[in-house]
Amino acid sequence: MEKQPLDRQTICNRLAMEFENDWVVNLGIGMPTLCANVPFGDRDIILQSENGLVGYGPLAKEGEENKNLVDAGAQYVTTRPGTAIVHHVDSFTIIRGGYVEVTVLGAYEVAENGDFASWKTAGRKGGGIGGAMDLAVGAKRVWITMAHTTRDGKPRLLKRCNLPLTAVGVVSMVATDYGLFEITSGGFVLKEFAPGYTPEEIQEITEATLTISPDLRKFQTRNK
Amino acid sequence: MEKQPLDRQTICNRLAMEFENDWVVNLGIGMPTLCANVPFGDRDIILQSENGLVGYGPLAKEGEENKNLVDAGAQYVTTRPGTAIVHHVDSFTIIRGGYVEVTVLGAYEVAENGDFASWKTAGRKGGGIGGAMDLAVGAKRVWITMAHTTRDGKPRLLKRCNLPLTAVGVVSMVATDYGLFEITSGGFVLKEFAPGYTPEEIQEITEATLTISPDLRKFQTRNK
Amino acid sequence: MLGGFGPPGMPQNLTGALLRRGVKDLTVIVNRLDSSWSAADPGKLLERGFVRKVCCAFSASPHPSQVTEFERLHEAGLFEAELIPQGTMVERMRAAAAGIGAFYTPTGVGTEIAEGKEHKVINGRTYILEYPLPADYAFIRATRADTFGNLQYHMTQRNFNPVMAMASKNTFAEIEESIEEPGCLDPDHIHTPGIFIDRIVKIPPPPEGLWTFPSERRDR
Amino acid sequence: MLGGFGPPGMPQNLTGALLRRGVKDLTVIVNRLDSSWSAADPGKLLERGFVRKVCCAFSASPHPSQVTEFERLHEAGLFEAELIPQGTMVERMRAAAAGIGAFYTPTGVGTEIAEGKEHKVINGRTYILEYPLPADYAFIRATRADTFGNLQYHMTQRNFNPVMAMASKNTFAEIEESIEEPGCLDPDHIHTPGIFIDRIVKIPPPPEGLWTFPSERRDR
Repeated sequence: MEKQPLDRQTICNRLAMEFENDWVVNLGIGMPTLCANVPFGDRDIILQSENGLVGYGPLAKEGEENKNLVDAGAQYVTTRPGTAIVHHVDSFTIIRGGYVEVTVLGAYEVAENGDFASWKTAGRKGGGIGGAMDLAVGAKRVWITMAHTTRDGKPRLLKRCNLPLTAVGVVSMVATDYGLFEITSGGFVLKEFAPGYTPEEIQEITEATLTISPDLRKFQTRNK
Repeated sequence: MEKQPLDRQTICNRLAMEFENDWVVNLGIGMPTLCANVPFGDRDIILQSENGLVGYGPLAKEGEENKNLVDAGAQYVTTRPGTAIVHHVDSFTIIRGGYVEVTVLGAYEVAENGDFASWKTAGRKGGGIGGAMDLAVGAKRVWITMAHTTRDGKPRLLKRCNLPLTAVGVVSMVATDYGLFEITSGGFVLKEFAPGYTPEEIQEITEATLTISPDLRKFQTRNK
Repeated sequence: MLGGFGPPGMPQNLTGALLRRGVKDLTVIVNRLDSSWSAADPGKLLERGFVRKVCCAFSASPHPSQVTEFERLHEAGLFEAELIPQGTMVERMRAAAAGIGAFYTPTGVGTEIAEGKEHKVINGRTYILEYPLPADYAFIRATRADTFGNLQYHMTQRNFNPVMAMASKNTFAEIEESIEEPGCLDPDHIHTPGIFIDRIVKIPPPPEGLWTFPSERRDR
Repeated sequence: MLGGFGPPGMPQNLTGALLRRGVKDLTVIVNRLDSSWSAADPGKLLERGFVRKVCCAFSASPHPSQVTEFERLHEAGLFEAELIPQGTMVERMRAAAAGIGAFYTPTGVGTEIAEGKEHKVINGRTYILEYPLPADYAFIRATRADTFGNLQYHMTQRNFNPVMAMASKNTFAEIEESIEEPGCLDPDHIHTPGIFIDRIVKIPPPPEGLWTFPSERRDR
């Protein structure tokens, strides 16, 4: 079987497969927004954005943008039937108040205890917190989508995070270009692997110790 | 000169004379609402009510009531050009946040240190706080309109309140059926007296010691 | 939680259903236990003995000369009452909605309300610590809805209803005018987003729907 | 305070006036010191050296490979930056608006943000204490206004603007579409009541009014 790390859209599709009907879902800036490109079928997924969008539609087509309608990444999006607009305070009431079923965020590092780091890189004075710290403590579930290693091959699934934390002990699922991982009280559990890779090969590029799921299977690419 | 305690409308007119252009004014339930009956002339007075009315108009005429438009006393009122509706949380943001220039409230007792009591009577288990405690600490000025004595003639302008307090040290002006009183660091100052009464007669029905204003004059009944 | 401030926004139809159902041992969070606007006022729950505890801003008549049924039952010790300043009440609801653990408010400092509470001086001003006030259920009333649960209120019907919808696990809304398809309400002008609403029901027009109130009560 | 989240709601005309005026030693409270949407972005205040302190939710580019002018100046120590989680930032603004002395939030617990702050365990969960964030001036943008100062925003233009209007002593609003007579806006659908607004100004249509933005930036 050919070894093939997963592409970004495939990784995000996998997380989006887990979204359940009627869930309020918040997607972080960057890679996580790809989760919105998935056809949800008969599941009604309510996308929420921290700038006050509750239940928005797909990206606006070129030439059809409403200049006053953007998502958290400042991309032009659309309304859908039922969209509601709230101001920033109420938006974070939704977020911190526990109304978001899942937030999918990017990260630099995730640790086996559920900590993650996403706002500050080594040697930089500034950082970009945005709404991530509020989402991380407020959403019922925090899932991370990220590259499995840094550009120079260093692991990002760690025993403990090295970078400044975004939140403590909140991550329950991680999808990378090498597989799908659950975080349990026992640490990372490898649930699904990228085509052609063995658990041992994935462990090699992972600092934390991986437990292998008894239901280990190939990375899923279509809805259940 | 005939001795004549002031009627409720005259007392309220006096306080309303002090409202300045562009002031946000909150009127308590009962007697204070009479302050709204005053023609404000070229002063634009923005009446605010804790159930979310910002800038409302006069009482609704019989038969023209909007069933969903009432003031804090559940009286049917009207909108005016510029009326805005907010929900209860934002209404108390206005109140506690210091946007109300003056609240006129009723009271059972006022003390010379600016304390007042308005929510619980002696020997009763329950009470009615409503928005009074928030108004008392939030409004820039707290003015009281009340009968000078109890029904059995006991004074209500006191050295210290006997009843449970609504707020501490906030009252700056009191209008009763016997006169207009300022509260300063030195206690009550008699500023204006009801027709025919001498300061000594007013002192007799007042527990607190009255200072007589150097500008003492008859109770004013028309705008400056 | 029961919405409404005076009759506007009172969920009289849902409260009526609760009365018929006869659920006992309720903790009721409401501005005031009114009982004289209609046969389905929140105070009726109390008079029927369904209430274990009340959180409210008025536990006595505003006129000291009057004694309400609420007070008679309260004096008799038939239920517990927690009296809360109205602004503190809605702020506590908002804290529950917004995941705020507690907040410092100046309201009530130096009064009975502050007794036993944590005090803190911030920038020279004294505040007391207040905690969230959540609920399992909120009953509210609105004018229009869509089937997604988005709500619009008319005039002072709004009052407590938006914050109660946010502060409670389950919110049921009775709708006066119409329930529309999603997309019929302007996204810019939705007062309560549907994600806070669990059930909506169109109420019949008056008198059955109890959305008018005797106008002779205006002097109350 | 400068409103806006991305271009919608950014008061570019008022910020432009501030740039022309050249007021120095500003403390700027803004979500992000953007500088690439237009010539009157908040970041331009920084680049021109008018800023002493920044309170923001982003003090670096979201892409670690990029380094913004903001960061270069920040690393050089030319101004002070306070980095605040976005939800904590708006909650602190709201506290300033609402007379709340401080509040406990779970956001940032266990991170650098929590260092040196009071901690409290409430119902088994840890919170940190955060204080109000007020301002002397807020510049915001809306779609419609009446001469009383009541405002309506369109879509996500709303964002920070309502809370900034409430949290600042003086609020100036630039208006995209129209300024109407009082009474022209439906009282049920006013997003910011006029009592929070001190000055309004109608801005010219684009390009002078800077209310469009290059659509090639959508991928940013």
